[in-house]
Amino acid sequence: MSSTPLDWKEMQAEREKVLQEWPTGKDVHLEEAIAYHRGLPAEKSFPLAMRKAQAGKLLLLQPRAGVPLIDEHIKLLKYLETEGGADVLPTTIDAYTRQNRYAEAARGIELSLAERHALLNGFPAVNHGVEGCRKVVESVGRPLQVRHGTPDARLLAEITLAAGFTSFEGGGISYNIPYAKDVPLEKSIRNWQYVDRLVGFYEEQGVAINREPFGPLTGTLVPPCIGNAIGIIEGLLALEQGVKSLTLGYGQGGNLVQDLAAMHALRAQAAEYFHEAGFADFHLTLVFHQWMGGFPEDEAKAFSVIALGAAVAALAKAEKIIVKTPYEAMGIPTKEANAQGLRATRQIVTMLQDQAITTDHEAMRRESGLIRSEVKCLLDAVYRAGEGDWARGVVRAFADGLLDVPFAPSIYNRGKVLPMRDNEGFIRVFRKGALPFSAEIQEYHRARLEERARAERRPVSFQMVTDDIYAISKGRLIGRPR
Amino acid sequence: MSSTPLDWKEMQAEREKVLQEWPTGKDVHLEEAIAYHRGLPAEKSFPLAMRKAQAGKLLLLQPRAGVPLIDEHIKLLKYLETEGGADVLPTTIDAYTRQNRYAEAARGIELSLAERHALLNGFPAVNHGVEGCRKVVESVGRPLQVRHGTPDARLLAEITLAAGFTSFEGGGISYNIPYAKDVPLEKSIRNWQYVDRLVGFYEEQGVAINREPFGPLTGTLVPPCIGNAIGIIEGLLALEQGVKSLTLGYGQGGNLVQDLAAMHALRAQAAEYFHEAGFADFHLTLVFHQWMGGFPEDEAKAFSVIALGAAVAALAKAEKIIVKTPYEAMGIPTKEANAQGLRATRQIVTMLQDQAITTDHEAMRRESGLIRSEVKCLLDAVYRAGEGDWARGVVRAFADGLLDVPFAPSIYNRGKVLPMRDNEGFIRVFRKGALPFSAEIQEYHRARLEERARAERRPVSFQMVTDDIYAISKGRLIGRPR
Amino acid sequence: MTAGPPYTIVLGVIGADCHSVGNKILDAFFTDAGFRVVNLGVMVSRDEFIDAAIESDARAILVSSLYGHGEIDCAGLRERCIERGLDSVLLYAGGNLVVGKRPFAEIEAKFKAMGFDRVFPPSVDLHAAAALLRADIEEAVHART
Amino acid sequence: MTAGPPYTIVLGVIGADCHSVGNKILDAFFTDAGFRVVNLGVMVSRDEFIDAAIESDARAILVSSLYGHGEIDCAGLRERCIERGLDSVLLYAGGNLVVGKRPFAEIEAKFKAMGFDRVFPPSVDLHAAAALLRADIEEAVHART
Ligand code: B12
Ligand code: B12
Repeated sequence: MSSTPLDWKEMQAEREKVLQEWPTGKDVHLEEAIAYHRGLPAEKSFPLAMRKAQAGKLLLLQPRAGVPLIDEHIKLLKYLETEGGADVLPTTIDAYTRQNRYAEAARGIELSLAERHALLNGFPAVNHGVEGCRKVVESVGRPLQVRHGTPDARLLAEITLAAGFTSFEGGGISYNIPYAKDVPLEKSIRNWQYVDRLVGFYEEQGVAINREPFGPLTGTLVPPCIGNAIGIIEGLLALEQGVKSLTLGYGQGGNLVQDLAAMHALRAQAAEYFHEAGFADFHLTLVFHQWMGGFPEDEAKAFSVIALGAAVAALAKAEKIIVKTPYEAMGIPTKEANAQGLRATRQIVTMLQDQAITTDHEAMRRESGLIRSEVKCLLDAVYRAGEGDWARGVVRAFADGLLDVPFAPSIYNRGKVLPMRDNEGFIRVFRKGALPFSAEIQEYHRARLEERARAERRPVSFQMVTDDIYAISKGRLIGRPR
Repeated sequence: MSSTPLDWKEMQAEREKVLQEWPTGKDVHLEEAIAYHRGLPAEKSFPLAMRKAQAGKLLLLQPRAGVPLIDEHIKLLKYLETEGGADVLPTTIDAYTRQNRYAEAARGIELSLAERHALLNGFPAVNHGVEGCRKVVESVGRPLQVRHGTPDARLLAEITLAAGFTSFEGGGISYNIPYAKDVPLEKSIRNWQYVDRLVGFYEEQGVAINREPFGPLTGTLVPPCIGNAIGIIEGLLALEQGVKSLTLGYGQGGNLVQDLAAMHALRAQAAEYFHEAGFADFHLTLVFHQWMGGFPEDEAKAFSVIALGAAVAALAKAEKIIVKTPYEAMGIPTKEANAQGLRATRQIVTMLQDQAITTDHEAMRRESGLIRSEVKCLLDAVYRAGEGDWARGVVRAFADGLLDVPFAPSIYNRGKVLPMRDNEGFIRVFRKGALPFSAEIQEYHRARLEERARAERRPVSFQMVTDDIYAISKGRLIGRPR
Repeated sequence: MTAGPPYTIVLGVIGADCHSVGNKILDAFFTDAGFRVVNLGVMVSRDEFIDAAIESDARAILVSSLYGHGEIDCAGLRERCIERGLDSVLLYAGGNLVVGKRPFAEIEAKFKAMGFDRVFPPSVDLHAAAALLRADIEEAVHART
Repeated sequence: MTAGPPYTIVLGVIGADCHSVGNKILDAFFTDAGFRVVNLGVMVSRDEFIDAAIESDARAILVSSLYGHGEIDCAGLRERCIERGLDSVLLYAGGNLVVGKRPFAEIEAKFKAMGFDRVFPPSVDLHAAAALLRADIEEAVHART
């Protein structure tokens, strides 16, 4: 595995094998798929929607949603379109499919049919096959994206793209490290190069497909630099395989200044790296995720977490926002709860859409400068580790802890980094593990955390990390002692 | 009537008459009342709570709440204290009592008993008398404030203050112009001087009572300068009568920069005017009202309006926030809906409490400077009209339209001012009536509105005002054509 | 807007209710819609409504109540109209007519039982209301002739 | 924290579930609370739980499921334990155990019927859970002797 464009012809043998992994694979015929896409109306194109959002300074609202049975799934999406006012639609894939456990997904479909309630946490697109997925594509009036968390999403991509989906979430790092336990990065990166190359093929045929690396990672106190660095790398790997429409993601951290600064830094720095790497023909947009960590159980409080996220996304001028629901802490939302999340978000977004808050001031400049320096430290180290090859660099960087995602389940992640909020709620790094931060950056984080420790009259400690993890679900931002 | 301290002795004859307006008046005995207050625990003191809020940089949460029957009212307040987490409590008075129509209030109590549901929109404190009100004071663990809208609140103040309430909302302008149809300002100002003097008497006896002019006025697109100017005048009139603990209010306008700038301007400018007028011994705090205009019917959207208000209050570092509920557009909330509003607000406030967003930048400085110049134009004119007497100045200023509250019901209000949002949602003045703005200020407003007109490709017109009035309830801030 | 003769209607907010914003909008709206609007503003008593209707020979009285006391304030309005000889005037009510959030069907039934011809929630589309009003007035006019 | 012998417990997130944050916290918490924790991390199969329990002579298996497939993943765990000779091990389950928001009482009944000794919602107070666990283990130990 290395950071080079896959040869489309050479990939055909592999494609054949992939398409045999489950019986539905045999229905994928690329030429027919391309023709099918060409016949789809423009309002179902995700890349076009993202372009229009950017041009019109709109913030598109997207829910998460997926249920096991096709008809129910269509009903759900239509409801979110009409009652929720979603601008673009998802199809969230169940967790068995994400692990390529299609037999278990099949059992989940059967049980859900038998028990008359959903027993899978998403839509098993592979099991439903091209035909089933097309029913969905044809029933809704908005662009559709596959949202999942699949280290090996080759078959899923083949089927859903052939079915007319026009956006595909994920990446070799972001859909492995937070989502898997023992998938080597070499494998997941290689498998995502396949996905990106497949998207590149569609692009070559004039069919635009949007790709979206998963920015929030574990969603839990991830320091912005880690998410941004990984997003930039996944962007580079995608562009290399011919991806043109790219949406990088950021998960709300909770501190307004940090969130705005991080979005700002991500947009600028990603474009810089992409241009520097020689890419010119791409369209970059940003997606903001409402708080991805533990939510409050109380729905009134959950609404406020949703609203605050919506406000930041609007002020950060993101192109898209992924919306949570008042049921977040409890379980997969009903369609009603899901639409409530959308409507609450819409209210904020529309109230703020004509407003600007200046980001041209000291605190903002300092934070966004800091994030960019941190990202540079990380990316320099990855580049060096890979001797100029990003893919190889990533594998070595994770092995050495130069990249390290807090709280991730993967054994290929060192797991030595512990984040912590400072006295104003900025996410800082408490234990840096082997992250290659400069002395100056380290010192800055240390000082900020000491400031909090003094304010709370307790030493900087692991207990603070735990407290911070629970804080938002307990109605606070910083996990201070009571 | 003039702007001079009322002589306490001379006031006694008037007090006697006031206390005879309804049978419950006879139970007011000031000495006993003072002794009763002295026996109340410190945690029931509103002025103390406001002091602590300011010292500890806390934002106190206060709901609105009042039902006709004492036991139900107590149940409601306790619920808001425990399940809602309210920091300070209200007793919202019904609309008959506000108009001194105690016989109708009595009928409302009877009917509510008979029909087993509330038929009054608040707590008829005069009818319940000192004893009834003390039941409330003794049943809750937080400071209590009377919230109403009464042009002649003399008897209400006598009874509730004697009963142990420690804060009293209102003022001679703010509880007349938006709340009454044909009460002359001379009368309401004089009657509120009585209330303030009564509070001053309590203060002389060492019993601190908080006073809170009603900042939001009609709650509907009121330009900040109008609310701020009236708040400052009511503050001056209150201080003159011996009030010491003063909380000025501001109602959310919807544009973040304008709201922050207005709060900032109000705090600084009020203190300046008070000091200039020779007052030194007062404690000034600010209360922020979540959006006071028409709310969206949809509860999810209402939650977002609530959350945005909470965010502004937290960032503006107000000492208190008056909380709305998800039922706002529909009717008086249930206790559950009321507590939801509080919990939603708490979540935002706590998430933001340690955060600061800088107000030291161009847009903020410009807007807060503008508001201060506008306020100065208005106050200069009032002062001149009264030949140095604020009370007389107010009466003449309203008669001449130098002060003019948009959409107010009073015939003593000219009603010539029409506000309108500019292209970023700042509330500007479309028709200024006789407001004594400088040419420069007028020109600024005009230019901002022209900018919007160009963006919307329609002329500045009354239709825009109507559209703006409906906008937030329809999920937007600015009433743009679709 | 809707064409047709400029029927006279009386408009006001009943009782001790001070909510004036909606009233100002209704005034402007029904005027634009071709009615002759006698607007009594806020805090209007039952008899003031009736006086104005008699005086202006109005076809309809549009009562607003926002503040929750509508149930008390509106009771007996129809009887009083009849008592004072106004037996064919249309009575419309709209706003937040009762205290609290109650199902609109219940509120509508209650106010219809009190003698109101039509009852509207705050979210009513005013164009629809104006069309109904014109139709109702015309039906009443035909019935009379 | 709670004093007492360091009973061994097996901890893990069942099925294809990747939610690792709670698992790390539970590990730290029960360790601090005086248990010997064998943490299998995320994505643990039924047999891996049982293998670990046999190998470590554990008194209890603490199964987490957050992602919604708990109902499918946990079915048969008790039977499999018995099959493999682990007939007195305590089975605890906690997390977002089913798909969607369903009344906790219903979820608890369902999991108890599957043979779990105790069932916890995500909002459980961990101190209370640890105290219960210690008491349950001690009761089981006494019953055996
Ligand atoms: C962060 C998060 C993620 C991160 C996880 C990162 C990681 N690797 O850990 C990411 C983004 C990757 C993710 C992915 C998914 N997630 Co997720 N996720 C969450 C979220 C927001 C927080 C979870 C968390 O970390 N909480 C903080 C920790 C401290 O709390 P905890 O996990 O609840 O654990 C505590 C308690 O449950 C309890 N407990 C747990 N087990 C046990 C056992 C015992 C014996 C005891 C006593 C106590 C106990 O103690 C723990 C410590 O306090 C929750 C919703 C929420 N809670 O707000 C959804 C949630 C759990 N996720 C959900 C889903 C469905 C998924 C996905 C399938 C995607 C999707 N369809 O949306 C994938 C899963 C893929 C997979 N293979 O598992 C659903 C589950 C739905 C349901 N049960 O009906 C939830 C509830 C969100 C929702 N409402 O839809 N998720
Ligand atoms: C602004 C406002 C105020 C301002 C009013 C300023 C003023 N002078 O106008 C202030 C702050 C002073 C105020 C005071 C009070 N208010 Co107020 N107020 C509101 C609020 C937020 C908006 C009202 C508004 O202007 N809407 C915009 C206009 C355009 O809409 P509208 O008034 O609904 O009118 C439209 C429709 O109803 C309809 N309509 C009305 N009548 C009719 C008639 C017909 C025939 C038709 C076809 C249509 C129609 O058309 C109108 C135009 O579109 C509402 C809640 C809400 N809606 O969000 C509460 C609300 C109306 N107020 C309420 C209350 C209780 C009060 C107070 C008693 C204080 C208190 N206890 O909280 C006092 C009233 C004192 C008194 N004497 O009346 C309650 C009423 C509760 C209930 N019915 O159960 C409400 C619903 C808030 C709540 N949920 O508690 N209020």
